[in-house]
Amino acid sequence: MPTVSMAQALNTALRDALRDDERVLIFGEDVGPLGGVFRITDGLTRDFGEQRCFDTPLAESGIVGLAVGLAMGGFRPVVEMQFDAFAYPAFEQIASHVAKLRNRTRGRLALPMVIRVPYGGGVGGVEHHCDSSEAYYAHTPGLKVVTPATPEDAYWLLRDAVADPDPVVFLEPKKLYWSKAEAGLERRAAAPFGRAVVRRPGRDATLVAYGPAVLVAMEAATAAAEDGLDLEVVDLRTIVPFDDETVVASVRRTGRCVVVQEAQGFAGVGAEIAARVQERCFHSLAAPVLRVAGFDVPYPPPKLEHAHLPGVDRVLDAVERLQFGDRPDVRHLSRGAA
Amino acid sequence: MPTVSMAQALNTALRDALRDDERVLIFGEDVGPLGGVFRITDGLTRDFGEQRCFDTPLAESGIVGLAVGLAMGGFRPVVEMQFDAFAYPAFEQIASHVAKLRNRTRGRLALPMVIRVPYGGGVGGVEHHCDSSEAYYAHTPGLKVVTPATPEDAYWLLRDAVADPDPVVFLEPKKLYWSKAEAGLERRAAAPFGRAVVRRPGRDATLVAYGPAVLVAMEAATAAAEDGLDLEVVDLRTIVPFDDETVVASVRRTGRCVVVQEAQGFAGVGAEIAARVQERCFHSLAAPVLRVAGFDVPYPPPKLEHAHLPGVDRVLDAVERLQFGDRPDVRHLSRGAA
Amino acid sequence: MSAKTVRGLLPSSAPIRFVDESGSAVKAPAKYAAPPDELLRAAYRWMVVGRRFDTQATALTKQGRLAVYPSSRGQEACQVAGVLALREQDWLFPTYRDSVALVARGLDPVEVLTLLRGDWHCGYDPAAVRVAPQCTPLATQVLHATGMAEAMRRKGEDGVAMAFVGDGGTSEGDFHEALNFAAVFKAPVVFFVQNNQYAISVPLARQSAAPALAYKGVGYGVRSEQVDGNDLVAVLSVLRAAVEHARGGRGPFLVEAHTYRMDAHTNADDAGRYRDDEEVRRWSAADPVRRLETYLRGRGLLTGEDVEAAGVRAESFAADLRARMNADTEADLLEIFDHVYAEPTPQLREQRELLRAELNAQES
Amino acid sequence: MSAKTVRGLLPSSAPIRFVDESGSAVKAPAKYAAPPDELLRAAYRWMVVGRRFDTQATALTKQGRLAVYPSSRGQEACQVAGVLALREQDWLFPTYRDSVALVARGLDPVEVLTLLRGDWHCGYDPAAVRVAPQCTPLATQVLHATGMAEAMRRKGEDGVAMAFVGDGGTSEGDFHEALNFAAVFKAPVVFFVQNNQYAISVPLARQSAAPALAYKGVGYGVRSEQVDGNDLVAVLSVLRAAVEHARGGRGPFLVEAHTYRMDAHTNADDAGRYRDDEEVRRWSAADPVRRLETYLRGRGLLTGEDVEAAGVRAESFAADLRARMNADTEADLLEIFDHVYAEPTPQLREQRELLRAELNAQES
Ligand SMILES: Cc1ncc(C[n+]2csc(CCOP(=O)(O)OP(=O)(O)O)c2C)c(N)n1
Ligand SMILES: Cc1ncc(C[n+]2csc(CCOP(=O)(O)OP(=O)(O)O)c2C)c(N)n1
Ligand SMILES: [Mg+2]
Ligand SMILES: [Mg+2]
Repeated sequence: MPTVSMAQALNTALRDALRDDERVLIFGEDVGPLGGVFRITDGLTRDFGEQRCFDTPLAESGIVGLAVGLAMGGFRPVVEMQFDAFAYPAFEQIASHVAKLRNRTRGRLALPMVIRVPYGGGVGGVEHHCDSSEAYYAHTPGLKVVTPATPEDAYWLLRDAVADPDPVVFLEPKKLYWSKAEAGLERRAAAPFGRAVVRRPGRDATLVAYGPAVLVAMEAATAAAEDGLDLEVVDLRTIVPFDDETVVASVRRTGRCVVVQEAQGFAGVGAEIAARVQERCFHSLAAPVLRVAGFDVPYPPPKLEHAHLPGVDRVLDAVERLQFGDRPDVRHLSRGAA
Repeated sequence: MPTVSMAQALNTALRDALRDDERVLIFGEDVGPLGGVFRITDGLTRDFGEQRCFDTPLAESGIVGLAVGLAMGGFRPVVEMQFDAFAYPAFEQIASHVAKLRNRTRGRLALPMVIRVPYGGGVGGVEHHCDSSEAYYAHTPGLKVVTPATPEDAYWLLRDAVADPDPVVFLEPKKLYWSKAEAGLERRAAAPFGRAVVRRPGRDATLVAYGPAVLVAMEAATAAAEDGLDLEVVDLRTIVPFDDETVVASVRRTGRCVVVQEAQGFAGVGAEIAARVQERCFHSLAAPVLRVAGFDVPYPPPKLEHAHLPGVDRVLDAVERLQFGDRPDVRHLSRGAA
Repeated sequence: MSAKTVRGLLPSSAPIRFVDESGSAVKAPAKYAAPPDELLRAAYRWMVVGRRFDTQATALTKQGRLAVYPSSRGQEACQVAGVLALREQDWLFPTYRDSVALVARGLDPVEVLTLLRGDWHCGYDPAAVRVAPQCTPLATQVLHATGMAEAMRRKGEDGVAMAFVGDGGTSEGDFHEALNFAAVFKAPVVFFVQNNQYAISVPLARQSAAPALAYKGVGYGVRSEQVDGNDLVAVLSVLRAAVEHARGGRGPFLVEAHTYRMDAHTNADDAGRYRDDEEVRRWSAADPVRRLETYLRGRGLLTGEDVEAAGVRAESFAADLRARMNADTEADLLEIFDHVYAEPTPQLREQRELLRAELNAQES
Repeated sequence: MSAKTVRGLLPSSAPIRFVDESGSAVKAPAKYAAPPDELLRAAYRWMVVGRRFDTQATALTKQGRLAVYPSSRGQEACQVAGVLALREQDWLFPTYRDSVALVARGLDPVEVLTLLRGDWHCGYDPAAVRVAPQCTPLATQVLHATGMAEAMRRKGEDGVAMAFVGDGGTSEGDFHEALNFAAVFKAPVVFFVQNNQYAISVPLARQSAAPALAYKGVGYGVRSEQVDGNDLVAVLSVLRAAVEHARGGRGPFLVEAHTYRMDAHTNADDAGRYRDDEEVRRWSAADPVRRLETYLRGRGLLTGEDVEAAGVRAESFAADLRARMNADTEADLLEIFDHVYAEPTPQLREQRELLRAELNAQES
């Protein structure tokens, strides 16, 4: 299998979607000749023409509202919001129309469209460029909310999103754009849309993560393994729909759970996960479900973001608080940092 | 003590705020001569003049953005968003500016302003008029989020909000506007801003609620009492800041908890409450923290909203699932409906 | 760009008129053609039906049959002309106030009132009738119309989209973004502003300081016009020109119609709080239905019999509507889960089961 | 409203110019007064400093001292004129691209670059210098400027607010809402559009089909003008007129300056992907600094010595900036909790303790 970056995988997915379905249109700010500020649409205007991939005037509500009309007219728009916080001007269009059109027409009008949002931090971005906005969308019924953690998932989940009959908010973890991995983009091995996957099996506790936090969870699991602690890592992949089955099965097995997210914690997706897990796994739990999240502060700037971002140490600290008193086989974690 | 409706209490609070602080300005759509579509600003233009309470052009981002500038210029704007869903056009101004200005100026610029939002359902409103949008704000660091459940709290919390040095999103439960209760508006007996209150003490389980759900929780507690079940009801009053102390003390005492909210459940404030409670009270809990919430659907219209709104029965069903097996003193709930 | 180009975009300095308030013909600029007589007669009939529909809907609201009703009494010339200017392949993007337009488009009035009746969907199949669901979040639909127009353009169809929007709605950012997108893409869309002088309680003077709302077009390079909105002949003539401009590939067109909302904002509103009867009386004199009737009679295009027949037709339309609206409908509560997504998520399936169990328990 | 009123709002059909590209004076409309000579000389000195500041900031970025830098090279006439048209009591609402304006306002350049340096706040005290934090979410600041202008008007102060915004920014809904609010409230605000022909990669022709962006004013009843943005004399003259118009209680004013962004959007951008060198070369010929220099020399207002002195001053300005930017700063990580609210919430206090414990653990 070839090694590709997530950015390349996304570009290939858009390319293949344009090739396979002439109803697909790609537009937004700077997605044309420039190829997007992250180059995710690189070469698409050149190769598919301006009719298929084009720049719009600078107005996010306009972009999403135009997409609604184009979708009603039979197209499948895939729009890019340049950064997380710059999707906020489109919030009314997203919450009041994109999410609701199918419902308010009794299913007569579908709204197959994808809103791509580069999101999250860890890239040294200045203010307003690093928000984790997934909770706003996940809390809005009628939207599907997806966020890949690997190049392979990036490809297949984006293909799925474009083919989906419902609107999908597709959140791309900026800090993983340039992360590379082997990825089968030709024949699908990736799990279906809507399913979480166990990225790393383990016996002692479950780390539930999505998007940029998956990498952190994986690193934490590797570090913990050195201390003889066997952590399972579940990658949600789609936040909506939520895969209770996979998460619950894991936690019932391990009896312990830490949720990891980059977004500020209060009323975030991690709260939902923690709430669901304890509702469904209460009698299997040896300790409360803990959350490791960004702090409840505006996303900090380059110089300070490392303090904010949940890192391996913060995850391991939480794991340590999982009350392994009943498990003499689990050694106390000893990390350089602690 | 006089009996007043929540609408009257709010009107009086605005009136008294205008009287006591000449920096207070009230504006928005139809808040002038009309007195607002819910008449919360009734008579204010007449009594305080157009300079203090006035109509703006019809643009919510404009209203909030104008308020930011006026607050920077020394005023204390209190703006009204006509309905919950009609605050969405202002989402960028709220999330990127209102919430962040203090932080991005290192505390040099405060932003004392109040965004009043009539919210929630139960009033037979047509589409887009009944959203429960508290989670969007509560998840945004930098905002305070308040929602009263009684006329007395409506008065004092709104006075507090106007006097607060930080921006406050003040969510007014529409269906409680005309609910009346005795209220001391002259001398403060209400709890301080930031504190939850125990609306009804009880031994067997805690219902945590806020805004419109408090009434439902109270009714459920009354109904349960007939079955010999003694439920405690905690009213959050302010969602941000969150009063962990009161909530945790209650659940540690009762050992059981149901969270009640009207908003769609997924990634809502109720998820945060459930997550916090189990994090902090795990070893006191005899059962998982359960949630009773609106369904994850666009808010339904008049004919169907009763099916969606968490009512007494749904709350009692949840209470029944609190695994009272260890408590032979608690009788099985028997309700007409079940 | 040349001064000439700019002039070509600007509206006339006064609203276009074909018929004055007394029903007499006045001279209109040559660039606007008088609509065919047969169309004017059809417009008259629809206006009479529309007015009757509107008063019937208001009455049904008082009887508790509608959750709310925003009347368009006084705006019938706009509502009917907007629709008659379109062809079947064209799309209409109405607001909550445009029920009369939907009726004139031939939609079943019961379907038109589905949402206002308290149901959760728009009632009709938008694609079948090429009418978007009536839109409440202000000005949002103006962008959808632009998108639809752009869709038709891209597919090589010759359809036009017409977006209705109110004077208040023009203040929203979405209005601005829609005009700009439409102009840049040369989308075949007509923006039709029904300036009825009020946004709920807020009068035009507090909404805008523009010489007229039609002057907003030039800032986008959008050709614009203003018209007497109570003169059916003028509105229809200008909208027909606007639609043909758009259909001809010459880009969007903005039309402002000066009209008046005779009733309160909705049945729930109390207009006495913000405007005086004198103003309402003044506008009564400009009534669009009577004006068209006088004009057509004067030109011999309408007889006393025609007028009577129109009235009879309107009455039976209203009677039918009344009867059907008074029949109670059954709503399937469980259907609230069915159209959130194409397939319900596992979470929605669970919630559906919860509600089903509750309903079963209630029944037993 | 009369045709005359409309004409009074519209901009000149071509951009106002006082000095052509060769540096020679051309005839400008009489309504715009030539700025005082001393002000022009000061403007020249600031433009030289501004240009040097800009190239220095770009260099610092390459050395990793700034997180990102959006250059305004080529736009110095706009940046400096915008500031010199204001008095001390006036407020400035800049975008991310307006660092040179802030320098010309007399702010410490190190403070100006605080945010771009990777810190979490704007560096200076906005109220002390009457400059809002540089704004990134496009056009949002235009509303803040309107609110501030309205605040000053209500307090009976004679201050004016000036909002800088780009050509791309004019497409956002907030731009529209701000112009409308300002016009309705007659707020003393000047909207200053630096049309530098690009919004990142998107050229003006894809941004707007308007005859010129200045034509947007009439739709709000806002007096408007367009000006050659590389002619300092013209920009300063028109902005001074605009500011006095606003200060005089006659409401807002919109000025579009036609200029050019000589560098890429930021250091991270690759302009070669969307524009050709030929275009850049063409605009080099219109360089605003050289143009003003030639003009002032021609009028005997600037000597070779003056030019040299300005250069020396700019160099020492840059050297000082370089030295201070190369000094590492210590950031207090725990401060991220301190300014979210006036008092941290219990939740933030808990989180602060968590981070403090982590930091202590790391140290030990
Ligand atoms: C975004 C948004 N804000 C506020 C409202 C509430 N609202 C409904 S109608 C209305 C007035 C609209 O006035 P106008 O556009 O002139 O249309 P009219 O009702 O006069 O037909 C308002 C403020 C809304 N529906 N949507
Ligand atoms: C609301 C919003 N959307 C998108 C962006 C990303 N963005 C930053 S600068 C820019 C282009 C702005 O162009 P223009 O207004 O012409 O200003 P210029 O950069 O040319 O000075 C874009 C799209 C943003 N900052 N804010
Ligand atoms: Mg109106
Ligand atoms: Mg630009």
